[in-house]
Amino acid sequence: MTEIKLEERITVALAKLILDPSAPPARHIAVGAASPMPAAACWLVKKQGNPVRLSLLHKRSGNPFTEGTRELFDLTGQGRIDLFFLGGGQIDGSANLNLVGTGEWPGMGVRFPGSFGSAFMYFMTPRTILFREEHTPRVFVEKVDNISAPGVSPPGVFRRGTAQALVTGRCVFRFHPDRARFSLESVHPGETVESVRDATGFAFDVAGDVPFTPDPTPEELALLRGPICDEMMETYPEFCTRVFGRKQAA
Amino acid sequence: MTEIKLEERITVALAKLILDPSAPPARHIAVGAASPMPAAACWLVKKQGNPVRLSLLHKRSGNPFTEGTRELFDLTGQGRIDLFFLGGGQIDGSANLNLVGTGEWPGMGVRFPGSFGSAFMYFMTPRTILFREEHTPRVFVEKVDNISAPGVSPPGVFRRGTAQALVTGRCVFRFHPDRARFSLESVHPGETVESVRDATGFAFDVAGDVPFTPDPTPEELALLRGPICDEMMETYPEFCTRVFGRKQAA
Amino acid sequence: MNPISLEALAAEVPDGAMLALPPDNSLPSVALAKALIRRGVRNLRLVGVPVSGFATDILIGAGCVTSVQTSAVSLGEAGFAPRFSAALRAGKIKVIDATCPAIHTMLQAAEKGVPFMPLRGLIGSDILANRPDWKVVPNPFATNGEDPIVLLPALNPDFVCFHALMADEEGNVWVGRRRECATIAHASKRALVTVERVVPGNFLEDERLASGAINATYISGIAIAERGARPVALLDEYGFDGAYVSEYARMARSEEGFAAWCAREVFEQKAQAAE
Amino acid sequence: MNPISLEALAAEVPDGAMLALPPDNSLPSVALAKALIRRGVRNLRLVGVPVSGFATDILIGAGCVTSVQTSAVSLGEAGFAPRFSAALRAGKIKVIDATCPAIHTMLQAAEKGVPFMPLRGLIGSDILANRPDWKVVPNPFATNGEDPIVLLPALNPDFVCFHALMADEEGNVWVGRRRECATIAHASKRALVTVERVVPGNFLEDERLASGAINATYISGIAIAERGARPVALLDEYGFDGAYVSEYARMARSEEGFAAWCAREVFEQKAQAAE
Repeated sequence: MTEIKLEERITVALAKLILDPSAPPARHIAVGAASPMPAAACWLVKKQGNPVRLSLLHKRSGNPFTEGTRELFDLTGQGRIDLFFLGGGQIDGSANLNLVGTGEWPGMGVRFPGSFGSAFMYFMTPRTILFREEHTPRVFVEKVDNISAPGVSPPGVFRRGTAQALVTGRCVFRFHPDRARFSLESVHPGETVESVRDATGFAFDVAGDVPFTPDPTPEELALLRGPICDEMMETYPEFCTRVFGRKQAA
Repeated sequence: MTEIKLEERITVALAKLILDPSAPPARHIAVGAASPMPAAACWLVKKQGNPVRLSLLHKRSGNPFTEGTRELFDLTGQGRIDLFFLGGGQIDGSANLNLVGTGEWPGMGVRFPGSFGSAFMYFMTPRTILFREEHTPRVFVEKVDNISAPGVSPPGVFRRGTAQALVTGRCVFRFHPDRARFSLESVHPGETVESVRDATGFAFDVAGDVPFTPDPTPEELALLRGPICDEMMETYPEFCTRVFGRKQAA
Repeated sequence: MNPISLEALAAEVPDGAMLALPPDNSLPSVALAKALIRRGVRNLRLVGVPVSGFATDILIGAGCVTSVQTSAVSLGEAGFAPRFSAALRAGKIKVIDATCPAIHTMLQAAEKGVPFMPLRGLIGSDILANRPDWKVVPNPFATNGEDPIVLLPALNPDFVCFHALMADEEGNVWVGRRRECATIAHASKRALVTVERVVPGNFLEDERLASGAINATYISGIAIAERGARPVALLDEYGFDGAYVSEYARMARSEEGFAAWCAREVFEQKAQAAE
Repeated sequence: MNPISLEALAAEVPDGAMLALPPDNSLPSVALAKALIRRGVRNLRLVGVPVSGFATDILIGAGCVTSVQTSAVSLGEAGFAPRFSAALRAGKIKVIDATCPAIHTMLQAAEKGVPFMPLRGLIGSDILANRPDWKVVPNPFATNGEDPIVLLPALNPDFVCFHALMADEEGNVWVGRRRECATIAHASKRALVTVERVVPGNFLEDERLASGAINATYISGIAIAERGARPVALLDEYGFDGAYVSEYARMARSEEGFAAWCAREVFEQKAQAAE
């Protein structure tokens, strides 16, 4: 077995969060565009034999939708999507997401692609798992420059759920909507509470000893590099080549 | 040529109203369920070579809609339907339509099938042609027992049009939305202003000499009994058998 | 998803359920309506999307129904729906009248997960006057004047039943152009579907079939019922059986006539089929 | 409806038009975008339904665009959209940010002919704070408390352009499962469509094809453009050309690079094809 890639570690950490027994069940998970690690994590959960329905937004053949991209949002509006994934160009300590850009609106510093469906999905999905591989103070900021989607909402605003957790290249944070703060759940091998704190622009809670994020097992790696890579080649050829070493067809 | 059936006369009168040069153009006409005479009139206009698009709601094969029955109402909401037809169990002198029933709501006297889309279509179509073969005081009443769709609306209420005319088994009325009254445009052969007045429960205007509704021409009758009957057999087999004498396939 | 028996599918619908049914031109499951009568379901609250036809009339005739929300009830060329009319007159059912686009709109609101949607028209109609659950508000986007507009609440039926042409191995069902069945399935808590047949493969993997398919995620149960729409037409599969409906319309004019029709066409036919 | 030439189709779009485009996973007409660049159209107000991709970036790069209303602009795995980013930074375009379901909802409002529709979410987002055309009202159906909800105005683009697999003799076009193209066509004043080919018959008469068809009543012009979505994928017809997009992303990092790409891929290719 070759070395464990960071993407593989993040993927397995995401899969564990999907299966978190303390969270409401994830019977139907949707994965948005440009989300190879969440997609791989969902496939891992499914290939491990868990009953789960996956709706992968950017799958070209066998796309699950017949009403176009609208259907994902309608499905979510109906309450049929239990779990979604979101990232962000900036994420702050209250789980506010900025997918628009830095500086003045609409991103006159560095423009990111845009908010996609985050301003809806974050409210209407019972569970959201946040992910961002780059763990630096420019990504994890004290306060985002622009809010694509807020981390928590005032009482009276219709909202089905908030972030469950945030998985990064250095650690796993748990989110606590009651106090709108993250706590450090585990650090990846090679990291410490202090190294994470140095790389994070927002304050977070630490309770007791923080364990290491467990390594992917050989079985998990075999699934990822074999059948899961097969499923993902069509949608994410560059990711599969870079992470799993799979050669692209000519 | 056999005798002219009343249904044929009504159909040709409807066709003339569709082509009325004083009205806005009818480029796209929709015909609802259970409307054989309006459907035949539209086919007559089309088979006479006029450029018109027909959307026939209850055609089984070659149905024009791909979003189900919703599409007719959406099309109309978009302003793409220029002309529609409505009937009524009761119609009054202000062109109010009752498709629900007589007596207390919701038709505790005689219940009619129901209002269908009238409460929307009557507002959102620039032109509506009303039709009802039975011309008696129980149909044409001073005031309908229940309003499925009102004939006119107060200023400020969004409305694209009103009734253009009302074609019956005895005559053709023109509608005047400015004064919310009908005027007698023509009487069918055998009828007089007085015979129409006796059969009508509402007051209407009469200006000068009222002409007879012209007979269908031999060309019109040939179109109706030939190619138009062909088009309509699938949707309206009983009508085609009764009016055009066409035998149904076993 | 494995098909279950028609009787097992009917057993899924509890007494008192709100049940949406498509009309006679849009894939009603007459087979399932008959199975519901055999099961003896009571107090159904039917929704006609957007109007009601044959299946609604027989369910009313059999005493299964307590209310009907619809824009019209009719047997088409065979005339008024006899058991509906009789039950209304006798005060046995509550009729909640609507207008076709309002039914569609209320379901689309549920499909999108919003509490309401606006609709033009309706103002000045007694339909509106008799719908305390519908509201008129000034259009917040009007630039001048009040511009009143009707807001309709989302409608989220407990069940929808319809008859699709076919199901695939994954439990997707195919309704072709009758896509209002998809909207109703999206808007309803559970969709129970009868089909002519189950075919191999996955409609969603086939670009030609995908657009007429409803994803299994919306489908709660499937039963095979050959000619399950009959006497209603099924796309290009079979036509409308006008003689069957005309005979029904004639017999169902009286309660006794309906009882005889029901004994023969709902109960005996099933007994024969089971032999 | 007889097909016209691609250049004639592009000539239908006047300067200043509001033009809706589907994203890279839903049948954009890259061929028509290139023809619009050749025609030299100016001041387009683009709408990404619900996001924007390759076609939007090349139109911006060629100076055809004055504003973009969208939920994101990206080249997918090839990264950020370089000409979009450069034009925003240089103040050459106005960006009106939205969120995906809001774009769909505004078009659905136009599709239904209502002035607005509600949408959940959004409250507390700076997207909302920067949309003076969106309103927050108390939900009129809320039983307790204020329950604020966002109302979005109907969006009625002047044009939509997309690439369908095929057209039939009647001018119906077939998009299969990419039915958002139908919604955009319904909501827009005019739909200009490129197709791979024109086939005999009438999709609406074929139960297998009807559900993926868009009725000709919504279509204002059709041109044949073989491989007209390229480099974007077209259903099961051809795949995504990642190398083409990667090369574009590399060249378009600079204005000069884009100009060279544009000269070669937009102007020369056409000249070659015309020979």
